[in-house]
Amino acid sequence: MKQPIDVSDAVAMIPNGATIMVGGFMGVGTPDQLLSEMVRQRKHNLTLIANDTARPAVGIGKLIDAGTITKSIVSHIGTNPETQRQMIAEEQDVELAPQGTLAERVRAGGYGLGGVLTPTAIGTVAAEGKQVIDVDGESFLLERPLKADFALIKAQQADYYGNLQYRLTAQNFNPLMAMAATTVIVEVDEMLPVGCITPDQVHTPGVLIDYIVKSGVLA
Amino acid sequence: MKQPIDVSDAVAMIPNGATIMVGGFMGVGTPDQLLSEMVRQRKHNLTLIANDTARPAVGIGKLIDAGTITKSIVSHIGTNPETQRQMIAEEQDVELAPQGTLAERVRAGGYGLGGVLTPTAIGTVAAEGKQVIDVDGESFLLERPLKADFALIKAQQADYYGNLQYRLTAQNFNPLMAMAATTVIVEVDEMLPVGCITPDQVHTPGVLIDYIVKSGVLA
Amino acid sequence: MNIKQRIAQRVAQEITPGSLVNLGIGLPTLVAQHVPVEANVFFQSENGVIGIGGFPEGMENPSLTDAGGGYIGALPGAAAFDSAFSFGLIRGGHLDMTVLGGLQVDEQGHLANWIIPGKMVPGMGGAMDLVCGARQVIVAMTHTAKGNAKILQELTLPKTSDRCVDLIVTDLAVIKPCDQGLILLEVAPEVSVDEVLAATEAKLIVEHPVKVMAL
Amino acid sequence: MNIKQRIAQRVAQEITPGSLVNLGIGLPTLVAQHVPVEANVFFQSENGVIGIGGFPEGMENPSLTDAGGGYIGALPGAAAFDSAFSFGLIRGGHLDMTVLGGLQVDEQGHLANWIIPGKMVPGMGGAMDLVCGARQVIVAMTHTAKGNAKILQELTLPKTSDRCVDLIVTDLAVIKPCDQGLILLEVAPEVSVDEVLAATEAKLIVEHPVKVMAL
Repeated sequence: MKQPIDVSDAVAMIPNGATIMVGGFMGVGTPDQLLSEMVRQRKHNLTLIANDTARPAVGIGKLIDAGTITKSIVSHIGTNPETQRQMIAEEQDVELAPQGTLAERVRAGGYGLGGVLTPTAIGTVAAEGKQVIDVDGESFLLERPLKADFALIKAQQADYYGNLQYRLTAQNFNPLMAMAATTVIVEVDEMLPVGCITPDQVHTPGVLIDYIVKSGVLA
Repeated sequence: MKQPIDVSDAVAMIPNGATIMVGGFMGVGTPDQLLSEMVRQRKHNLTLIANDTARPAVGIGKLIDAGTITKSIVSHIGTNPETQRQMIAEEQDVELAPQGTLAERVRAGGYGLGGVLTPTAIGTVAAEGKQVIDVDGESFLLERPLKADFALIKAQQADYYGNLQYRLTAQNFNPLMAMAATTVIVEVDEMLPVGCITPDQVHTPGVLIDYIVKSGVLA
Repeated sequence: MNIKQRIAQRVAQEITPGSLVNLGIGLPTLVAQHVPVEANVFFQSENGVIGIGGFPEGMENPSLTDAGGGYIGALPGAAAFDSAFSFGLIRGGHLDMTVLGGLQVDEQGHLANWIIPGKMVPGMGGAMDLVCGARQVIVAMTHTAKGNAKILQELTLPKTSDRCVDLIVTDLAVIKPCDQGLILLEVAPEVSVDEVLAATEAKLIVEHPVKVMAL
Repeated sequence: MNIKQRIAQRVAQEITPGSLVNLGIGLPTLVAQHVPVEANVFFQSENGVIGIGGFPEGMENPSLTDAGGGYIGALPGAAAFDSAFSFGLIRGGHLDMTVLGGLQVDEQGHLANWIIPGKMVPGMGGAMDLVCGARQVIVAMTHTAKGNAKILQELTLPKTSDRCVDLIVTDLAVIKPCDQGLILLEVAPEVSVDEVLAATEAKLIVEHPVKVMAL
């Protein structure tokens, strides 16, 4: 049984210097309350793995605004001028990764695979310094798996075992990150009694979830 | 719009010598009617990719009994003495693959990845002749992606766009194979109007499905 | 009709009924408006949905957006999924077509559309996977930017992929990269071949007579 | 209590409440019967479900089976998934324990359990992934087969994995592989240390006093 815990207690577990994965795509499917609390607790020196940095003041943008992130692995920062500014000012080390490659790298980390062999980015600057592996005459980039100390993810519903359901495009990287971090904290809109999500509707099994925080409690 | 077609028409498309993937685990989640029709149409010289060969007269066991398979890539044949007999008699070339590796190889084929880097089977006879890749000091086997000419899969429900829902442990290899074959034929128990499966409950999007056959029509 | 709608309309003519199509953010998004509902085209958004369509106005949901973060509608029969599956569709060759914006295209058909080093660093997002994996890649862009040619002999910006695009549709022309180079297939109404050549730095192969875009 | 139930009962004592456990087909399946419901252990079956439990009798469904193809029950809160995800749990280190049957174990703790070349070729099924990926691997088997030792100095059958198992539980003893070799931790009630040594071809390290299995 997993009772939701206080958002401040959840965030207090995350040490400065940690590597965090944060779910979401342009702020959609992002654990907003957890991120606000990260800022309130003045976390710093974090490594971020996420699809994008949303916009200033929105979702992951809040972490950027507050200068909590010193390194990030993301696929897109075009909607956040502050991330670009920090990158150019060398306040933040930004590693750009193709979105599909990023998704597979996170998955590989969580699935115990040694890496990803993808044709994407071959011949581009994003392939620089990376090993090319020949498989039956075709070339593939070897991309490293990604893991994190903490995954901060967002789901619509959890039951009290932590079984999760995501909603529409708010799913995105969340189920992948739930597999790839040592400690997984999920922010949910609604708690359901165990048994109210049928086995075929569970997107992420509760055994992967360490802590649950309920959204809207502070709103 | 995809109207179900006759099982004999569906199977008639599969030429002798084809490589087929067949969903199911010990006969559960296997497209039974398609397989019976394969036998009736006396298909032969097929390459099979599947988790197992079930039992004689059950599921994929029917294909084995009828001598339709000359090569198979499977993880387990222990429950089918006829497969073992054909293997020892060299009537069938059986390649045994670890189940998790097999699943990832099928997925890699469908996802456009160059292969799978797994720690599984390193140091065993199942690793013989395979390349070992070092990634940051750890060793991983490079396992080849798998693709097929046809995937014969089973779902519980389809809508008329081909969106699929699987049931409990009848899911197994089916969604992976739906991505990995040139032509995908699904056998379903029930057809639903488009819109009756919500977007979050679709296990396999209809764009991947080429033909639908309804089960029980001949029963 | 403005320039962008004109490009979008011409691109729409390339779409096969019943196919699976991904539209990049910005100009390419407009293409959907020019595809008749009867064509039953399935639009994917790489953030995790097939079946974009209809108008979200009055039915907005914060958990249903496109890759640009804007609200979208979903048609009956839509399907949602995670990012790994979404790019499995793209990389695995299941996507019939992608329509992307472009900063530059070179004489072989290589696209640059994800970075202006030192100036604008949006990141590649899904672009590298889309160009690498889609069966057909169409670039939809204005022919020039602030008077400068965007179709060049050689790229000055980092390329998006080794894979060459299949078609370039601009406000002035439709151009097809092939082994011999860039073939000028069509010009826009009231635009001359010479005007297109003047606005293009790359060599264009002109096989007369060049058709006029049907808009 | 018969021999197999005795082994299963002893294995059950190793299971931590709330953990995720995979039980191999055959003998290991019996372990679940000895784990109290209050322990809230999550049992996975690699064909795609977490939450096996209860008795299926009278509620059988052909789409809900274990890896041996037998009907199972599912507890409230169960989750179903595909084979790639199932082995992601296993290979990715999310599985706390697997209990597997064995044909042979060697002095280092290597397991052989998937093939008798030329004689019985079941295939490895999920065994290689399970031994490679589970955090803890327990072998549950009879100590001997037809009077022949199964715990050997060296395997005569092909090994299942380079990874050594964490514990061996038989009808005669509990043995722990470690860097120094195989340590005899416990003997079954009414079984002497000498009897265990006689039934074991591998060298066993005996650190007196050896405990008696609490059954």
